[in-house]
Amino acid sequence: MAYDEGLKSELQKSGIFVLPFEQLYNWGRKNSIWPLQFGLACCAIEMIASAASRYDLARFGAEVFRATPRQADLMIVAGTVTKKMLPQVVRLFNQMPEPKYVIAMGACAISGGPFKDGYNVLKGVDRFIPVDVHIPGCPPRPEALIHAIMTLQRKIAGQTLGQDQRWYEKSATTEFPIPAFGAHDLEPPANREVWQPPRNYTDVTIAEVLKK
Amino acid sequence: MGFLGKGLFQGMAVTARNFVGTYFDRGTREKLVTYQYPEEKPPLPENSRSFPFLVYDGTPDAMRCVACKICETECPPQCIYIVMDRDEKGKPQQRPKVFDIDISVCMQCQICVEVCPFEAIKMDNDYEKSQYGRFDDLIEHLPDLLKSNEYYNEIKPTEAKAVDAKLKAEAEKKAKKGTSKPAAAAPAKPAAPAPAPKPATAPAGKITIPEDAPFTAEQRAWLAGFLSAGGVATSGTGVSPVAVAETTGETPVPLPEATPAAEAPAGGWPWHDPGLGMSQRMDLVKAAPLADKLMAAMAQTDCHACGYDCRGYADAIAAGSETDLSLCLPGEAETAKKLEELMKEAGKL
Amino acid sequence: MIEQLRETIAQAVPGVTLEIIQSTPAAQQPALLVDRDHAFATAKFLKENQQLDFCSCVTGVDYPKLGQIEVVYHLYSVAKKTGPVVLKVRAPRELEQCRVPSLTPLWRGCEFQEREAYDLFGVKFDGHPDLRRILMWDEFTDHPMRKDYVPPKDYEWEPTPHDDTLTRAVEVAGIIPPSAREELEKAKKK
Amino acid sequence: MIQQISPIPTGMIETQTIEVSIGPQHPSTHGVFRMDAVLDGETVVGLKPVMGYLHRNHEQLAERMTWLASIPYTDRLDYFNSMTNNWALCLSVEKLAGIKVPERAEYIRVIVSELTRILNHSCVIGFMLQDLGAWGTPLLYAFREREKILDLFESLSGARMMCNYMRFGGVRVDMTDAMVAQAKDIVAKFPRFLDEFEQLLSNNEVLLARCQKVGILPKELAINASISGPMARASGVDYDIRKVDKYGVYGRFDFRVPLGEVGDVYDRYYIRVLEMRESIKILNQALRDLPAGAFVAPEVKLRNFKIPPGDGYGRVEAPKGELGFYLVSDEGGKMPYRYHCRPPSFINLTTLEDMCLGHKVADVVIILGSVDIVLGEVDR
Repeated sequence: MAYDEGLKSELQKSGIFVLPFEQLYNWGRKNSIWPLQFGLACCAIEMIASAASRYDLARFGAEVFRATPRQADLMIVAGTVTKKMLPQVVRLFNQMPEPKYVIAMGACAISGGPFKDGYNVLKGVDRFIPVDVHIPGCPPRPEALIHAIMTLQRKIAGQTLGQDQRWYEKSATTEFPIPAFGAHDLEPPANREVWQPPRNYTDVTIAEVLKK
Repeated sequence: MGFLGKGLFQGMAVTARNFVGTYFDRGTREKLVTYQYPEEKPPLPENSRSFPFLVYDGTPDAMRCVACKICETECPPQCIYIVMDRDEKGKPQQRPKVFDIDISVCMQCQICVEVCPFEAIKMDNDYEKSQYGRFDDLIEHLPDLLKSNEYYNEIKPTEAKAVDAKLKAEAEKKAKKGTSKPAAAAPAKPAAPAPAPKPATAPAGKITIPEDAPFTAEQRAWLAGFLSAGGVATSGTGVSPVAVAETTGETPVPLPEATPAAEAPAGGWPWHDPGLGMSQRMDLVKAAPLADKLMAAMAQTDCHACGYDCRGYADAIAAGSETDLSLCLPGEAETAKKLEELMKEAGKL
Repeated sequence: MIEQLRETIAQAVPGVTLEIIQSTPAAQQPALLVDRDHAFATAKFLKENQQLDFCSCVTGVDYPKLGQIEVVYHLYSVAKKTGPVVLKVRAPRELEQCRVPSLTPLWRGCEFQEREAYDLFGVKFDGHPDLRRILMWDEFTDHPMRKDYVPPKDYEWEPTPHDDTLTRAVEVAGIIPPSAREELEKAKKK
Repeated sequence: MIQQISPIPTGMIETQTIEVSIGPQHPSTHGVFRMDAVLDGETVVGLKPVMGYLHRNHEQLAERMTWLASIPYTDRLDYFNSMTNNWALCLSVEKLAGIKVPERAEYIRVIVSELTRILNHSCVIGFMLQDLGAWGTPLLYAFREREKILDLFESLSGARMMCNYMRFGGVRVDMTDAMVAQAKDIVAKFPRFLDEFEQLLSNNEVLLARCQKVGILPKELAINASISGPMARASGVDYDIRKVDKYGVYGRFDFRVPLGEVGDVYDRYYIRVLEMRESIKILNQALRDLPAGAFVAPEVKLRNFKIPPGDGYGRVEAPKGELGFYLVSDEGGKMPYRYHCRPPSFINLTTLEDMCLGHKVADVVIILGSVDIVLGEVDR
């Protein structure tokens, strides 16, 4: 969006602050992120620690941990998502109002982490819900969570009003399908609309190798 | 004794004391404990660890990692992936071509650091790694992982000094053992933050003592004799040029013998499996020739720490071109002992 | 010590077959292997006459080579501050015959642990008040801690490929990372 | 999720019991724990714990990797107390393999474990009060003290929570003099905090009214249901593995085992305060007597560590109760053939229904808080 930076700073000198509505809107949004009080495993303790006195998440306007998803903007997936827990995670995400964000905190939430070989562990929560920021670490330090919140604030600040976002599309569904418990695994094991194996790894298939 | 509500008032008094206390806390962090994080970072202790990185000395080419894959095997969540570098002829190069660490899986347990015999992999303390993307952003490749020894000294001074001293001592020991090596005069790897000028830039055997070097006349005479003797000896004995080149910091040159040419027989070597124990491996080679027995005594990681692969080192010992039996680092003392035992049995020691 | 106990039990519980299984040389925790039919009577005797009032740990061990699943009970005495007495019961691996008597009526502490052994090993405990799955969901049909359990094929992609995960990834989705192509080809040649 | 069960006629008015599912996402369930409660009005008439929402297959993973590689995984069992978890596994393995641990290492283990115990107990009290509706004030105090102990753990082992500090036959790095001084400082200041904490809570009328005579667990049931740790001692069971087994060097320290009389929530709260005071006593003695010498047994190899075939069970007194590992080694000996963890908080949940019956829903929350569960350990 184009506006005159020079004029803006000139006006600022005389005490007049001019902001595009979009920036004001995003400024408000990014400084009042209300996370869902939703701890899964070890990382949840570091999440509590970052809200406690030493790290004090309140300085970023994100200390209001809501117990209900209806009042939350941000889901911090803090810990291992097991297959037994996943339907509830997706259900909670569905219940959050738009615009909503997801931080995958810790190795387990990103990819299954050290437990990825387990039969009951989901190999990354991004198989079912879209993730905005990933924090590696096992568990990440409280500072790392604050850093991730700042990263998310940058993302929110860069979002344009009225376009390119999921929640502005009329036809867009914000309900993500909830998988069912199967006899051996979740059914389906991944939501193909949300998750695709990365492009650069799919360039060679086993069929091509066998052809050679 | 008390009145109803006394406990409540006591509790409130505690809260009030703590509330007021924050105003009188001047940097002791007894009551006012908050760190204003992005501006003021809590001090990290030296032992603090986040994710692994690879140490190099001087230039990134001189990385300490020899692609021995010990960390890959020992890593509990299996987040390390290593492919050894090879030249056009397929000769292993003692350094990784691919070294990937998937930090989205890494559990920061430091076991890779503990098991590394080369002091090549160490723990970083950078925790600000939040990323938008998962697949490309969270995999660290070789260029991202390589960090200098100076950086290591900076983040972990005590530990790094101890490591430097150890490496220096090892290099000196090695140099003393093979007095024939021309690099004996210089530390094998520039350990100090300011790397010493490398005498190795001159071709091996032709080292001249600089005019301004702080030596007395006697020392000069002795050094000159020593160095020239070393130069002659290099071409004579079986010290592998790779080892020499590595200690002098030059890019490794392939061995003239091209050891890996020894192709595995059709059935492979059944003992060539790092998962087997020493006694199991020795059982497999009961009736085999000496070279096979020697090979079975190695750690079977083909790590090239000795300058050969496992087959090559065994052949070299059996042929008598290699006399040092303690070169197998992954096998540790167990292998050295076994090798000595086998050589004694064969009457070669 | 353990021989003495064995003699006492043999006298008190007629018809019981008892076998002593040694632990590692250093651990010194020999176990009593009891036949299934007399396990409950033996346990009852141990609880009432030997004051072993605290059943600390219950678990299963799968031995496909023996064709059996073993259930291990570690019994302690809070009153006498002694222990452990290790009680082992074996049952065939086949799901229909994999039944042992439940000791929950004697020790409440076994309740959840026996449910866990049922969930993960498929051992049915006769006489258990509430034998349901405890860790996995109810629709789950496998018993994952058995040695022959085949994990679900949900591995589709592995950025740091290792042999087994790579094979799984290839099997499921036909995807291989470029860095692993070489190795795969080599493996194919073999 | 409200479901009609069956009508129960009580006098003139017909009432019905309803089934309420509390959790797995609920602020008071300490993680992903679920209780299926059957309510008659507000009174609990039935309650079934449902777990498995954090079942991370620790046992199966451990059976696929070396003995050494399992140590960092034990950190993640009870993620408050990684040090005692490490110790439980190391003790079991040392028992199986017959490894002798050097004296200094034993003392360091006692120091870090007792620090872990005071860390855990102060946090548990904080969480329990949070469940009571104290809106985090005691929790913030507890976390302030926790950070001081975590600072020591970080300078010692490198990580705040997942210490991965112990090794078979000792500990990974030595405790330097500076760290000993830091530990002494923490220990010297802790009683003052504890006094303040008690002043804040112990006589508080609201706490007394909510906790006394709530969730009583009789002594006989506690023993029969294999309840261990502070929960059993609150019911008057005189059983502390530190005293009974005298593992490590616990035989040398002078400390008492506090016992409760009633076995209600208040006793379970107060027993933890008393245990912290006893831990301080042990810490003072251990820090005073810390001998010089090796911190790890030199004959124990890091790689290619093997255990002779056989099985064995080792246990320690973790802050939550008896934490044991049942390990089976086979011919190879490089990996566990069977690896079973006996988690205290899982088994302590056995009597949750007995304690809750007849109480109000609000009491269920604090009874669960007083049991002190960590889901990483319940589900493994």
